[in-house]
Amino acid sequence: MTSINKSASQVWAEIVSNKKVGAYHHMVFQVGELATHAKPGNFVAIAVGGSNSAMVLRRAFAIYRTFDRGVTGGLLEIVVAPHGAGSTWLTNQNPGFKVDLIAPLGTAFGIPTQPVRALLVGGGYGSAPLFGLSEVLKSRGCRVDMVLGASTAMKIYAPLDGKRSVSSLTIATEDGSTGITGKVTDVIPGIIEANSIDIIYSCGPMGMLEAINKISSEFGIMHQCAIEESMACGIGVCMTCVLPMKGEDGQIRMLRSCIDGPVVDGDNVVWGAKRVIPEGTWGAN
Amino acid sequence: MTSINKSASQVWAEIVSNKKVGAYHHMVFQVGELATHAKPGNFVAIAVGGSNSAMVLRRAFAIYRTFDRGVTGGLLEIVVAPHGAGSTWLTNQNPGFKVDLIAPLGTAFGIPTQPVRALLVGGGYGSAPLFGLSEVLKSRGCRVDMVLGASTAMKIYAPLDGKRSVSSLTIATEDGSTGITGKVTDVIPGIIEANSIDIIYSCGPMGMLEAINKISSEFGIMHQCAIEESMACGIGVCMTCVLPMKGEDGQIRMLRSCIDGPVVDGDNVVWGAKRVIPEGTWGAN
Amino acid sequence: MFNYQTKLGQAEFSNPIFTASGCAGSGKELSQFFDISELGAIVTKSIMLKPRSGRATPRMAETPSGMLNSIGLQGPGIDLFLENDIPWLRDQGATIVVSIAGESVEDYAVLARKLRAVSGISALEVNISCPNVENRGQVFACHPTTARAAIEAVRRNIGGELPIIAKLTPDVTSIVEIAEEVVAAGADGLALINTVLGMVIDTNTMRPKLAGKTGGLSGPAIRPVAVRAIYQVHSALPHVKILGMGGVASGRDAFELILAGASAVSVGTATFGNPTAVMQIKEELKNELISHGFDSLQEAVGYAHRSEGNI
Amino acid sequence: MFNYQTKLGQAEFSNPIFTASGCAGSGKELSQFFDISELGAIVTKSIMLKPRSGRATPRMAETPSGMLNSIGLQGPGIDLFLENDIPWLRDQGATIVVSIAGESVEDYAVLARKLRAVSGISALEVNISCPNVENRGQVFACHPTTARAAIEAVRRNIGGELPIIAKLTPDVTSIVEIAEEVVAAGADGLALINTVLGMVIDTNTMRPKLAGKTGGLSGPAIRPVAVRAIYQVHSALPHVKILGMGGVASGRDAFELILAGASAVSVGTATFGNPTAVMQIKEELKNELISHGFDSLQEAVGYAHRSEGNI
Ligand SMILES: Cc1cc2nc3c(=O)[nH]c(=O)nc-3n(C[C@H](O)[C@H](O)[C@H](O)COP(=O)(O)OP(=O)(O)OC[C@H]3O[C@@H](n4cnc5c(N)ncnc54)[C@H](O)[C@@H]3O)c2cc1C
Ligand SMILES: Cc1cc2nc3c(=O)[nH]c(=O)nc-3n(C[C@H](O)[C@H](O)[C@H](O)COP(=O)(O)OP(=O)(O)OC[C@H]3O[C@@H](n4cnc5c(N)ncnc54)[C@H](O)[C@@H]3O)c2cc1C
Ligand SMILES: Cc1cc2nc3c(=O)[nH]c(=O)nc-3n(C[C@H](O)[C@H](O)[C@H](O)COP(=O)(O)O)c2cc1C
Ligand SMILES: Cc1cc2nc3c(=O)[nH]c(=O)nc-3n(C[C@H](O)[C@H](O)[C@H](O)COP(=O)(O)O)c2cc1C
Ligand code: FES
Ligand code: FES
Repeated sequence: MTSINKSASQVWAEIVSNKKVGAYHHMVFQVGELATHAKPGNFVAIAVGGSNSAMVLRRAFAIYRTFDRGVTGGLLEIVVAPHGAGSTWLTNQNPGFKVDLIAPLGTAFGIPTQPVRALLVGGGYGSAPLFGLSEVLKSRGCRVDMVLGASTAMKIYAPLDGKRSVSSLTIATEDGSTGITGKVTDVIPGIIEANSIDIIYSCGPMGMLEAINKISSEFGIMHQCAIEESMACGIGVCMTCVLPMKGEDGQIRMLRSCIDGPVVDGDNVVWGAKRVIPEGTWGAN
Repeated sequence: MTSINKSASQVWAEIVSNKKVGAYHHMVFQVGELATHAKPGNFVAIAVGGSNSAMVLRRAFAIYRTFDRGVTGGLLEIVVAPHGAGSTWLTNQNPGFKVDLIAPLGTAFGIPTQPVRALLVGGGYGSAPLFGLSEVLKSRGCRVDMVLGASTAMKIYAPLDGKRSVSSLTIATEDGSTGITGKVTDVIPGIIEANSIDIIYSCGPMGMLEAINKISSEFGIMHQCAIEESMACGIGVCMTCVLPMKGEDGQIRMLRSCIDGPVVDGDNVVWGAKRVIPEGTWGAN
Repeated sequence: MFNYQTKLGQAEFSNPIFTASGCAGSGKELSQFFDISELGAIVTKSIMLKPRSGRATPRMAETPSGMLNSIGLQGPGIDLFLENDIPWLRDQGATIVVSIAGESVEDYAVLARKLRAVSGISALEVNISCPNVENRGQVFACHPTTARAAIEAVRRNIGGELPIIAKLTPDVTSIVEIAEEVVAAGADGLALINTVLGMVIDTNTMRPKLAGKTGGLSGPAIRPVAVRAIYQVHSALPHVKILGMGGVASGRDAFELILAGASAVSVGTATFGNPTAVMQIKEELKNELISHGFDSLQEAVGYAHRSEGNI
Repeated sequence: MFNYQTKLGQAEFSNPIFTASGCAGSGKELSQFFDISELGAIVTKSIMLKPRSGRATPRMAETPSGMLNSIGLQGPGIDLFLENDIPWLRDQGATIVVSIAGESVEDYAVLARKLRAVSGISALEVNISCPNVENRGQVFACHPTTARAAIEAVRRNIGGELPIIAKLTPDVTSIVEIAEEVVAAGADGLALINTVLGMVIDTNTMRPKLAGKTGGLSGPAIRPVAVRAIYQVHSALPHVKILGMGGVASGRDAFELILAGASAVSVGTATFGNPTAVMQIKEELKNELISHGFDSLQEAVGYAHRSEGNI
C-alpha cells in the first residue's frame, strides 16, 4: 500500500440540499464515513452529466466543510459556481439525486503547531475552504483574519456562521458593490502590518495567488495556497494537472497539483509558468 | 415549397404525464397546434439525453393519438418501451420537463373511401398507432377487428378505451400469459375468413410484418404496414433509413422509410433484404 | 455594420454557414423548417455519373457524440440531378455548391464537363474520398497521385469560372501532403474534413453493425480532428481558402473552425439532431464574432495562428 | 468453469483487462481503490531513457465524449523507473507490462538492453507513436521504415523471452501496412490504438487550448476508430495477438474490441472518470462473455469475423 490518495473513497452521495447563494450554489451531500477524513484544503471529484453524458471527466470542488453525523452518515459541503457545462449540470440537480463522488483528495492546509496569527484570503468561491480552516486554526488558539475579494458582491461567498469564526473580515470588490472597492491585494499589506500576520493561507484564481505570494515574500512570511489546475483524473494517474514547483533541493519539477497539491507552499511555485516549462526544470530538454 | 415534411414543426413540448403501463410508458406531451395535423401512422422525433448528451440523434416514436385542446394547446401521446439509452432516458423524465420534439412526420395509414372490413394487427408497442386508426376507420363506417401480439402479457399495450373502439380484440402471447398462446399470425387467417377482411393494417417488428404480408398475399387482400427502420434524421436528409421498395413501374428503389414511410404498402416491400441490396434495384451495380 | 461575407476561390457567399454534403437531402426536406436561400450555401449530396442504390442497410450506428454512416453515395446520377434538383434549388434562390464523386478519374472529367455549362452554381466541391475502382478500391484522397489525378481531371474540364473545392479525408498520414498536391493540381479551395473511418460491432449479433462493415464517423466526436486538420493545412497553405466541417453543432464550434483557418463552415450531423441547426449556428456564430470584437468574419479566419506571436 | 485467461505472444495473463499506458500512474495511485494484482496487467507509462519534464500546461482539454492530452511523456527515465517503480509493482504481485518510448532508434535499443535482465516483467509494449528527433520529429509509427527500425532495435536487444507488443497510431493511411512491417520486424503482438491527433481552440483566448497546440484524442469518441483498426489488422494478420484499446468504458465496449479481434483490452481515459473502471469492466466483460454462451475468452476473440460466413 502507499500513502497516495490514502483516505479517498468513492461513494454514491445523495444531494441533501442545493441552495443558491449569490452567484453560487451551496450544495450538501450525504457521504457517510468519509466525511471524517476530510481536512481543510482537500477536494472532492464529482462525475457530471449523468449516464450517457458527453463529459467524460470529473469536476473538482474544494470541500467547504464536513459534518460527522454518526449513524446517519457524514455530510460534505461544497460551493459551486455554475460556469461551464459540468458545474451547471451539477447545480441543476435536486435533493434526492445521487452523484458519484470521490473524496477526500489532495493535500490539506498545514496547521501550525504554535498559535500563530493567520490571514486567510479568498477569491470568489475560493473562500469556501477557508471557513473550515479558520475553525481549525481557532481551535488551535490562532488569531484569524480574513479578506475576501471578487469582481462583485454576488461573487463574495461569506455565510454568517463562517463570518463568526474570524476575528476580522475585510471584503473587497472590484466594482465596489460591497466592501471596499479594489482587490484583496490592496488591503493585505495593511492587515499584515496591523495584525503582525505570521502566515497567509489563500485560495482563488492563479493570478491572485501569485500577487499574494509577491506580498508574502516581501514581508517574509509563509504563504500556503490552494491552486486550481485543469485536472482530468484528480487522483494522480494522468499527469495533466502539473505545475512547476521547486523542491527542497532547489530543483524545479513538474508536480501533480492533485496529489502534491492543491495546497502548496507559495514560495515553491514557479509563478507565471503557464504555457512554458521553466528553464532548469528536471527533465526539460 | 415542397410537400416533404409539409405539416411538421419543431416545438419544445412539455411532458404532461408519464405513466408506466405494463412494460411501457404512456407519455403525454403538450405540443400546441401541431396536434391537429397528425394522422394515424405518423411519428414524432424526440431529442434525447438533454444538453451535453453523448446521443446526437433523435428517437422516433409512433403517435398513439392526439387531442386538440383549443387555446391550451394540443396533446400528443406516445407509448415508449424503455430499451436502450435513449428511450430509457425519455421514460425517466418527469411531467413538467420539456423535450425538443418534431411532428408529425412520415406517411399515414391510407383510409379507404368505402366502408371496408379492416383487421388491425399490432406487435408489442406497435399497437399504439392502431387505436387512433381504428377511431378514424369506425368514423368512416368500417368494421374493425384487432389482433395484438407480444412475447408476454406485460408487452401487450391495449388500454380500455382503445379496446372499446374495436369490434373484436384477439390477444396472442408467446408464453401464453394472456390471451391465446402463440403468434398473431396463428390467428390472422381465421379472422380474415370469419370476418371477410378486406384490408390489414399492421405495425410491429419487421419479422411480424413480413409474416403478415405472406398471409395477406395468400388471401389477396391489401396490407398496409408501418415499418421501423433505424433513422438518423427522421426528415429525409440522411438516407440511412432506406428499404427496397417496388414502385408502380415494378422498379425496386431504395426509398426512405421516414418520408416515403413509415406506412407503406406491404406488397411493395422487398422483404428479407436486410444487409443486401436486392438484385435489380435501381442503381445497384 | 458587421460584414458576414466570405469567399472560396472567386465565389462569394453572403454568410459562411453551409450545409454539409449528404446531410441536407435535396434541400426540399429542410425547406419546411427554414428558408434555404438564407444559407451561405447548400452543398448538395455528392452526385455520381449514374444512378446508384448505395449500400445495403443497416447504414448507420449511433456512437458516443457521433454516428457512423455507410450510405454508399446513393443518388439519381448527374443527369436526373441536373434535371430535377438544380432547377428547384435555383427557383428557391438558394446558393448552390454541387458536390461530385467518381469511381475513376474519367468519371470526374465527365462530371465536370456536364457541369461546366450549368448556370446558378457557385462552386464545385469535389469529393475524392471515394473508392477508386481502377486502383483496388483505394480512396482517391488517400494517395497524393490519385488525389491529384482526380482534381486535375476536374480542372481541365470545368472551364475557367467555377471554383473547385477539393474535399479531403483525415484518414491519411499527412493531410498537408494531400492538400499541397490537390492545390498544385488546381483546387481553389479545400473542404476539411470528410468522415473518419470507423466500425461498430453490435454486441447482440456479434457482427459489424453496418451492412458495409466500416462507416464514416461524424459528429462532435471528430471535431478535434477537424480543428487539427484545418489548423495544420491553414498553417502550411495560408492562402488557400478552407471550407471547414466536422462536428459543428453550435456557433461556438463554428467559431473554433474559423479560428483554426476555415473561411466557411459546413454543418452535417447536427442537422440530423436538429433540422434548424444551420440557422441557429448562423446566428450564434455572428454573435460570437461580434462579441469578440470582430467587424467582419474575414478578420477571424485563422486568428488562432496569428495571436500566437502576440503572447 | 469459464476460462478468462489470455496470451500475448508467449506471455500469459489471468484475465484480459489491462490499464492503458499513461493512464494508471505508477500503480500506487490506484492501489487505494483496488488491488492492482487483480488486473490482467498494469501497463506502465511509457518510459524514456532520461528524466523528462513533459510538455507545458495546459495539457488537457475535455472534448465531446473524449479528451485531448499532451503530456509529452513526462517521467523519471528508465534508471529511476527500474529502481523505484518496478520493485514496488513486483511487491504488490502485479502483472507488469513495461511501455517504452524513444526519440531515436538507438534509444529503443538501449531501453531494451536495460530491460532484458529485469525480472518480473511479462511483456514489453513499445510505444512508437513518438517523434523521431533524427527524422524531422516525424512519428516512428507513421512510416513503415521508421516503425520497422524501432521494433528491430528492440528485437535485437531484448533477448529471447520477453514478448514485444508494438503500439501503433491510427493516424496513418494504412494501419495494416504498418502492422505488417512491425510484425515482420519481430513484434509478437500489436497494441491498437494510440490516441488520434486532434486540437481544441479555446474560443475565449482564441488560441489552441493546449500549450503543445495539438494533443491526442482518447475516450469513447474514438472507440469506432479503435474497433475499425483492430478489425482491419486482425483480418490481415489473424495470428498476431492484439492488445486493444480506445474508448473502452464498459464491459460491452471491451466485448466489442474482443469481437473485433483483440485478445486483451487496455482501459485508459475511463479510469480518469472512474478509478475503479478497470475492475468493473473486468467483471462486466466476463458476464457479457458468459451470457453470450462463451466458455472462454479465447472463443470470442475475433468472433465478428467468423460469424460473417454463418449468416
Ligand atoms: C482543486 C480544485 C478545486 C476547485 N474548487 C472549486 C470550487 O470550490 N467551486 C467551483 O465552483 N469550482 C471549483 N473548481 C473548478 C471546477 O472543478 C470546474 O472546473 C469548474 O466548475 C468548471 O467546470 P465546468 O464543467 O463548468 O466547465 P467546462 O468549461 O465545461 O470544463 C471543461 C473542462 O475544463 C476544466 N476546467 C474549467 N474551468 C476550470 C477551472 N477553473 N479550474 C480547473 N479546471 C477547470 C474542467 O474541469 C473540465 O475538465 C475547482 C477546481 C480544482 C482543480
Ligand atoms: C417510425 C418509428 C416508430 C417507432 N415507434 C416506437 C414506439 O412507438 N415506441 C417505442 O418504444 N419505440 C418506437 N420506435 C423505436 C425507437 O425510435 C427507438 O429506436 C428505440 O426506443 C430504441 O432507442 P434507444 O435509444 O432506447 O436504443 P439505443 O440502442 O440506444 O439506440 C441506438 C440507435 O439505434 C436506433 N434503434 C434502436 N432500436 C431501434 C428500433 N427498434 N427501431 C429503430 N431504430 C432503432 C436508435 O434510434 C438509435 O439511433 C420507433 C422507431 C421508428 C423508426
Ligand atoms: C449520412 C451522411 C452522409 C454523407 N454524405 C456525404 C457525401 O455524399 N459527400 C461528401 O462529400 N460527404 C458526405 N458526408 C460527410 C459530411 O459532408 C461531413 O464531411 C462529415 O459528416 C463531417 O461533418 P459533421 O460532423 O458536421 O457531420 C456525409 C456524412 C453523413 C453523416
Ligand atoms: C493522459 C494520457 C496519457 C497517455 N500516455 C501514454 C503513454 O505514455 N504511452 C502510450 O503508449 N500511450 C499513452 N496514452 C494513450 C493510451 O494508452 C491509450 O492508447 C489511448 O488513450 C486510448 O485509450 P482510451 O480511450 O481508453 O484512453 C495516454 C493517454 C492519455 C489519455
Ligand atoms: S489530475 Fe490527473 S494527475 Fe492530477
Ligand atoms: S432517417 Fe434520415 S432520411 Fe430517413
